[in-house]
Amino acid sequence: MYQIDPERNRLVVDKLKGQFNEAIEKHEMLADMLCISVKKEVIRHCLQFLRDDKDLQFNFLTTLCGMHYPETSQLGVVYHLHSFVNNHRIRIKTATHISDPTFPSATTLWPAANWMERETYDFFGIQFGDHPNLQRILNVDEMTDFPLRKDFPLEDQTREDKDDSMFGR
Amino acid sequence: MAKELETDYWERDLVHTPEPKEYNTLNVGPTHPATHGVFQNVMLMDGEFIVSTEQTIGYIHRAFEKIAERRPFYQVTPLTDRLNYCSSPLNNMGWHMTVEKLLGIETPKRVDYLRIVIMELARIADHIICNSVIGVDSGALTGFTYIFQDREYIYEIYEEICGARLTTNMGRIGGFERNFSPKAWEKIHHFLKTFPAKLKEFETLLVRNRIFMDRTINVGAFPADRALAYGFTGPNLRACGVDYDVRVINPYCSYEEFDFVVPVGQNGDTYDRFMVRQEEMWQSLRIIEQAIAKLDAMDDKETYFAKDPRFVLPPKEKVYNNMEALIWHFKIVMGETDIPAGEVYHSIEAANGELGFYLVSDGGRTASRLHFRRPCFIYYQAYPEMVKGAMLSDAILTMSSMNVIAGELDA
Amino acid sequence: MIFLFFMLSAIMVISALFVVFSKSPINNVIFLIICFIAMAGHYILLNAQFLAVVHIIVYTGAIMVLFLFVIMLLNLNKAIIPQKSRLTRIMAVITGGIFFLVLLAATRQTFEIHARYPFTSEIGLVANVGKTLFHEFLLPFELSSVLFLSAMVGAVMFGKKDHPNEAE
Amino acid sequence: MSEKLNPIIAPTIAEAPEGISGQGFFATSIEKAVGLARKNSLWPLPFATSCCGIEFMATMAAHYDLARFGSERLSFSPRQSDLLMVMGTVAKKMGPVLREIYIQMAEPKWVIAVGACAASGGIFDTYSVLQGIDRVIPVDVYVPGCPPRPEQIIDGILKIQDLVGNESLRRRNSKEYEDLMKKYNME
Amino acid sequence: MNQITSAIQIIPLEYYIVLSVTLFSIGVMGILFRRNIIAILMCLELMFNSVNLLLTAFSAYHSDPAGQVFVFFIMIVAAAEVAVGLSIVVMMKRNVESVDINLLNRLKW
Amino acid sequence: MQNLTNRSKVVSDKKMTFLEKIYLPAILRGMSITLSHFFRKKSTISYPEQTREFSKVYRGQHVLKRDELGRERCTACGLCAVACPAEAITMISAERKPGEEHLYREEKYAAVYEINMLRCIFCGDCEDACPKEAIFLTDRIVSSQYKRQPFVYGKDILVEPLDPEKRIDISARQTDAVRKFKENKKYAHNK
Amino acid sequence: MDWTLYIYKTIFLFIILLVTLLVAMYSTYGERKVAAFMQDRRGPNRAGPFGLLQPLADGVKMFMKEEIIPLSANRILFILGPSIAMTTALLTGVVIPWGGTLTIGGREFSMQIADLNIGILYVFAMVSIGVYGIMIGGWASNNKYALYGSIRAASQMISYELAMGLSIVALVITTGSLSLHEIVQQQHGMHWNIFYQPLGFLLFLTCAFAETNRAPFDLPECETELVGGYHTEYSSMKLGFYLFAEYINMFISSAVIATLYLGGYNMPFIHQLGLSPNAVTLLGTAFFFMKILFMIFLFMWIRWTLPRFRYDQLMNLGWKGLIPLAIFNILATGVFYYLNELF
Repeated sequence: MYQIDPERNRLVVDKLKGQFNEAIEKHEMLADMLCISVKKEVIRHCLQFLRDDKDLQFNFLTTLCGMHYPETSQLGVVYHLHSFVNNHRIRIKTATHISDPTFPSATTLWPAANWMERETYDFFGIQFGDHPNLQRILNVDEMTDFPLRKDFPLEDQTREDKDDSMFGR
Repeated sequence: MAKELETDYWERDLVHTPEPKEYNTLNVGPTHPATHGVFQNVMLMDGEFIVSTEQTIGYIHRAFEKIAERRPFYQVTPLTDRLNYCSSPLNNMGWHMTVEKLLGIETPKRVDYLRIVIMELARIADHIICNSVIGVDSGALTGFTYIFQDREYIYEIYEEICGARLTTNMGRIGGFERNFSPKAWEKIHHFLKTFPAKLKEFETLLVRNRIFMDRTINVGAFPADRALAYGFTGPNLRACGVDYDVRVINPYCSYEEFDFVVPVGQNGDTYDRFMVRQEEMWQSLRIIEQAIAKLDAMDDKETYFAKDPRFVLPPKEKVYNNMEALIWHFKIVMGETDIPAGEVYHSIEAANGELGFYLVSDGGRTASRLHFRRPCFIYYQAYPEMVKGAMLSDAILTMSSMNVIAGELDA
Repeated sequence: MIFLFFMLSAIMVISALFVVFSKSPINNVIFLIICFIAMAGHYILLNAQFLAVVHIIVYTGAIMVLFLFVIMLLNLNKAIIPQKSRLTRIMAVITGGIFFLVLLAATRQTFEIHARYPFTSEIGLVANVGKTLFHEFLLPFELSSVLFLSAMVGAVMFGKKDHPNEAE
Repeated sequence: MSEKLNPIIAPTIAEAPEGISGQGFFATSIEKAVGLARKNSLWPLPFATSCCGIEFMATMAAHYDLARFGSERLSFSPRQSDLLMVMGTVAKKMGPVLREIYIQMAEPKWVIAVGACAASGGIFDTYSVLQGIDRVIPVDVYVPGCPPRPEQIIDGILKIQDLVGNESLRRRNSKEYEDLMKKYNME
Repeated sequence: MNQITSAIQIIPLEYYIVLSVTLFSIGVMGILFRRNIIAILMCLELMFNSVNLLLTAFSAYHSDPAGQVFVFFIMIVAAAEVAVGLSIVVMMKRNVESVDINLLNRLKW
Repeated sequence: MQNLTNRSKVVSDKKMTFLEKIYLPAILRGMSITLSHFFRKKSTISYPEQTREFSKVYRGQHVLKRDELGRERCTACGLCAVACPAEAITMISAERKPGEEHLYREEKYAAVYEINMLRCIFCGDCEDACPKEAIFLTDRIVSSQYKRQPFVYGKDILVEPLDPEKRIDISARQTDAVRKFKENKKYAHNK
Repeated sequence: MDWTLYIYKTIFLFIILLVTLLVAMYSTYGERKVAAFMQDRRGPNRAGPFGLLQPLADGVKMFMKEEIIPLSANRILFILGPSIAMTTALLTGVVIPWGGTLTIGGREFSMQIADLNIGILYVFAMVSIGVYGIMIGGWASNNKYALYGSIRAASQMISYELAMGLSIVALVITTGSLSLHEIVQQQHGMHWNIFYQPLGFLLFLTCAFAETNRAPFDLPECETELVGGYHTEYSSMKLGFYLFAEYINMFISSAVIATLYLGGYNMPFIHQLGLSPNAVTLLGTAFFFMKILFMIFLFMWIRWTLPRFRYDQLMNLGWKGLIPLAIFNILATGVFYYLNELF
C-alpha cells in the first residue's frame, strides 16, 4: 500500500507556511493525501515554489480539475502534484466565488495543464488568466452553459423514448 | 523589387506580387482510418512534412463526470468500462479500489490476487490491440489477426468470469460477483501455456524486420523532460527512459509482493513504445504466474469478496431467506448506505498510464464530484510537438503507438 | 499510309496549338503528351521503332511525368499567372506566323535530296543504331554522359533547400 | 440454442430463378441477380467511434471473419462504400460529420447502427450525446448490445443482406425514398 | 510489317519538313506567347521534338543511322535541360511564390 | 532523470546487424510464418451455421423467471429499475387479484414489465439487484431489427415459457451457496 | 495478304484480353482468399461455392453503383484517369510470348501477338504511360489525399523504373536480345535466367512490386495514411477500373518476370516425354501459367507479410540501394562476359 510519510507532509506545510504565510488557508490530512487550501492570489507562485524547491520537487502535475460548491456558491480548482523523486503526492485546492471565476493559469509551469484547464473551462466556466488558447475542448463551441455546474441538467432534453409515458420514471 | 518591375519598359502587365508562403492543410480525421476513434488533426503540410498540427477532440464526449454525479457508486462501474474500452477490467478494478479506499473496505488477499490476474490479463489485451494496430498502420495486417486470436481468448476468460466480452462491468465493490469457475481457471492456464509462443511469433514478424525498424526508430521521439512536463505516464513515459510505474511507486492491490521488471526505452520513439509494451506483456505473464502460484498456495479457495456487510451486497441465499440481509440489500442497491464524506485520490497503472480517480463524497447517495485522470487526454496534447517536422506516415504511426483511446480521451 | 501520316500530323499540330493556347498547365502537359505519342507514331512510320519506344519512355514516361509532377507538387494550377498583354500576344502570333513562312520559304528552296545509301529498312533497329552510336559517336556519347551528370548535380543543387531549418 | 439463431437462408448467388412468365420475368430476374450481387459485396465504411469499434475489429479478425460475406474490404472513403456501419457513441459534435459522410456516399447505400449508443444513446443519456443516429440519418438496421457480440454484428449484416437482396432497383428513385430523404433535409 | 517498312517510300520527305517547320514555329510562338515558365519549357520541348522528327526523317530517307543517333543526343540534352529547368522552377516557386517569367528577367530575386 | 526504482531494464535495441540491414532474412522469416499459417487449421467460426460456445454466465437477453409451479417470481419491487444505469427498465405494478395465485407468486406483480433492449447495456446490475430471483440475464443474444419499436421487450418475450421443458436454465449463474440453498425445500423462498 | 494470320491474330488477341481479364478478376478473389488463409480466416465463401462468384458480385455491384463526379473535379480528366490506367495495363500483354508455336493444318501459328524486336522496351513504354492514369486521376479528383497519392505514385514509379531498366540491362547483356521471344527461347531446358542473374531477378522483382503499387510499396493508396490514395474520390466502375488495373498489372508483371527470368513457357524435360509438338506447346503454356500464378501468389504472400515503407525510405531504397546494386550487377555481368571471351 501507499505509505503516508508524515515527515514529508510536515516539511511541505512548513515550507509553504514560511513562504506564503497566511495565504495558506487550511491544511488537513485526508484519507491518503495532504490537502492544502491556498488563496487564489498566490496559487501560481505556490505551485511554482512547490515545483522548483530543491527539497520538495513536485515536478509532475498529476491532474487538475474544477469543482463546484453550490452551497457556498464557489468554484474551485484542485491540483494534484506528485514528486517523483520523493514519491510524495499532495493536493492543492483553491476556490473563488462563482461571480468571478478567474484563476491564474499553470500552463507556463506545466504544458500538461493546457488541456486540463481548457477542460475545466469547458465544464465549469473557470477562466484561466493567461492561458494561451482558452476555448471549449470537449463540447461544441456554440454551447453557452457550463455543464458540470450542479444546476445544469444531465439528461438530454430531446430524448424521445423517455418522454413516452411508459418510459417515464 | 516589385517597384522595379513595374517600370519594365516592355511589359505593362500586372506584376505578380509574391504572396506569403503557402502550405497545404490536410484534414486528418475525424473519420480518417488512422485516427481509430475520433479526433481531428488539421495538419499544415509542407509536402510530406508536417509543419504544425491542430487537434480537435470531443467528438465522442459523453459527460462521464456529470453522469457519475447522478449515479450510485456501483453504477459508475459500467461507465469506467467505457473509458479505456480496450482494457475495461483494469478501469473497473481501479474504480472499485477507489471506492474501497473511501469506504475503508479491506479486501482479502485472495481478492487482491484474483484482481491482479484479471488486471494483468487486461493489460495484455490492451497492449495486444495497441501493438497490433501499430502493425496494421504500418501495413502489416497479418500480425494483427494472429495476435488478436489471443485477445479473443482473453475475452473468453472474461466471459467465463463475468459474462461479457469487452465492457465487462467485472467485479463489485469489495470483490467479485462470483468465484472463478473451474472452466475459467482452465482457460487461464491454457492461455498461459499457449500465449508465449504466439507472442514470440508476433515479435518475429515485426521486431527485427528492418522495414518495421526503419518505420519506427526515431519516429515521434520525445525527450524525457518534455514528456514529464506534458504529464506522460505509463508505457509512453517509460519509453522515454523514466521508470515510473504506479505498481512499483505506490503499490496497490498487493503489487508489492510481486517480482517484475519495469521495462524502459531509450529516447521515447515509436519503436521504444512498441518494445516497452511488448516487454510489459511478458512481465504481465510473469505476474499472472506468480499470482496463480500464490493463490494455489492459499488454503482458502472460496473467498471472492470482502466481508463488509455495510457496503457489500449480502450473498443471495441470505437475501432470499433473511430479512436482515434483504434490508441491507435494498439499502445498498438504493444507495442509502451511510457513505462517509471525504475525498480520495486513487491511481492505478492502467494500460495507458496512471489512471486516477479523484472522488469527492459529501455523504450523499452519489459522489458529489468524480474526476477521472485520463492518461490519454493528458498526453495526447503533446502530439503536435511530437510530430512536428515529421512525415505524414510518421505522424500516423506516432498516433497509433501513443495508443490514444477515444473513450478515454473524450470522457 | 498517307492517311495515317496526315492523321498523326493533324493530331500533332492541333495538340501543339493547344499546348500554346490552353491556359491551364495541366492541360498543356496532357496535350503535349498526346503530341508526343503521335510523334512516336511518326517514328514508327519512319521505321525507327527503337527510337519510337525510347521516345515514349524518355519523353512521355520521364520528362512529361516530371512536368506533371512539378505542377502537382507546386500546386501551380491554382496560382493563376496573368497572361501577357494582348498586344504582346498578338505580336507573338504574328511573329510565329512570319517565322513559319520564312522557314517554309527557305525549305522550298532546297534542292532535291538524294539518298546517300540504298534504301534499307533495317537502320532503325537497335543493332544498327547501337553500332553507329558506339563506333562513330563514342566520344560525344561519353561527353553527353558528363553533361547529363553535371545537369543532375545542378538540379540537385538547385532543388536543395538552402537551410533546412529555414522552412519552418 | 435454437432460439439464439434467426432463421437465415444461406445466401448463395447460384439460386435458380423461379418460374418464367413473360416480360415480368426479365425485370425481376435482373433485379434478383443485382440484389444477389449487391448483398454479397457490401463494402462497409466502419464509422467506429468507441467500444463497438473494438468488437468490429473482432468481427473482422480471424474468429468471426466478416470476409465470408464478401465484406472485408473496408473503404474509408465514403464514395466507395455501400454500408455505413455506425459503431459507438455519436456525440452532438459528431452529428454533422456523420450526416456529411452519409451524403457523400454513393447510392445505393445502407446504414446499420451498431450498439446501444449509436442506436439510442444507450447509457449516455446526457446533454452531449445524440440519442440515436436516426436523428440525423436514416437507419436500416439496429443492432442492440453494448457492445454487441460479433455474432450480433454479423446478424445485423445478414439482416442488411436480406434487405439488399430484396430491394427493388427502382427504390432509390421512388417517391417514398425521396420523402425519406426530405425528412432528413437531404436534397 | 512489310507495309510499314515501305511507308516512307510513299510519303514524300517534304511533308515531314513542313510538319516539323510547323511544329517549330508553334513552339516559337508559344515561347513568345506565354508567361508561365513551365509552359515555356514545354514549348521548348516541342521545338526539340520537331527537330528530332526532321532528323529521323532524313535519317530514314538517307538510310543512315547517324541521324537517329543525333536524336538520342538531343534527347539527352533535353532531359538535362528539363531537369535543370524544372529545378529552377521549383526554386523560383519556393522563393518568390510564382512561376512568372517576368519575375526572372532580372536574374535575381 | 534518475532511476525511481531498481527494477528498470532497457528493452529496445536499435542497432541493426548486417543481416538485418539487408532486409532479406527477416522478410524470409516473416514469409515462412505466414506460409505456415496458410496451411494451418482455420480458427474461423462460420457463425450462422456454427455457433461459438457461449459461457454459461454470458450476459445476454433477459428472462423473467417463473418458479417451479409456473408462477411469476417478480414482485415489481423496482430494484432492477433503480439499479439500471441505462434507465432501460420500466414497470407498472399491480395487485394480485384472488384467483390469480397460480400466475403470480406474491401479492404484487408487474403488470407491465418492459426493457428497452436498445438502451440496455447488459451490465447485469438488474440481476444483481433482484432480491426475488426473478430477473436473470441469459446466454441468448438479442437479434437485430429493422425498426426501433420492436426493441421494447414486454413480458410476452421476457417471461419464460410455462412449459417446464422450455424453461431457461440459469443455475450456472448462481453461486454454489445459492444452489445449495435452493436444494433445501424447507425455506419459504423455495416453495 | 495472309488473311488466316490476321484472323488468327485477332482471335488470339481477344483470347489474351479475355484471359487477362479473367485472371485479374480471379486474382481479386485469390487475393482475398490468400489473405484470409494466411490470417487463419476462411475468406469469402458465401457467393457461390467457395465464394467463387465473389468477383462477379463485386463487378455487378460496382457496375450498378451511382457514379459520382465531385463538383470541384475536372470532369474530363477524372474520367480519363481510370481509362488510361486500364488501357495501358491491357496493352502490355501483346508482346508476351504465351507459348511456342502451334501447327494447325501445316501452318505455324505463334502464340504471341506481336514479336517486337524491342519487346522489353515496349513493356517499359507501356508501364511508363500507365503512371498517367494514376497521376491524372488523383489530380483531377481535387482532393488532397488523392493528390498526395498521385504525387507519391509519380515519384515512386519514375524512380523504380530506372532501377528496373538498369536491372534489365544486365539481363540483356547475357541474352543479347531485346525480343521477349528470343529471350524465352534462350532459356531452353533449365537454363533459366534466374540462375544466371539471381541479383538481377531480385532487383527486378522488387521494382515490379513498386511499379504495380503493391505492398510493401503501396504508398500511393495506403489506406491508413491516405484513406484511398489516388482513388479516394472514385466510386462505381471507375474505381473498379483502378482496382482492376492493379490486378492486371500484377498479372502482366508476373508474366514478364516469368518470361524474363523463369524460362517463360519452357518446361524442363518436356521433350523427353515424346509428345506431339502441339501438345508440347500447350503444355508449355500451361506451365507458363503455373509460373505466373506462382508469381501472383508471391505478390500476395509478400503483401500480407510485410509492413510498408515510408516515402523517403522508399526513395532511399530505390536510389541508394537498388540502382547502385543494379549498376554493380551490370558491371559484374560485363566483366564476367569479357573474361569469358578472353579465356
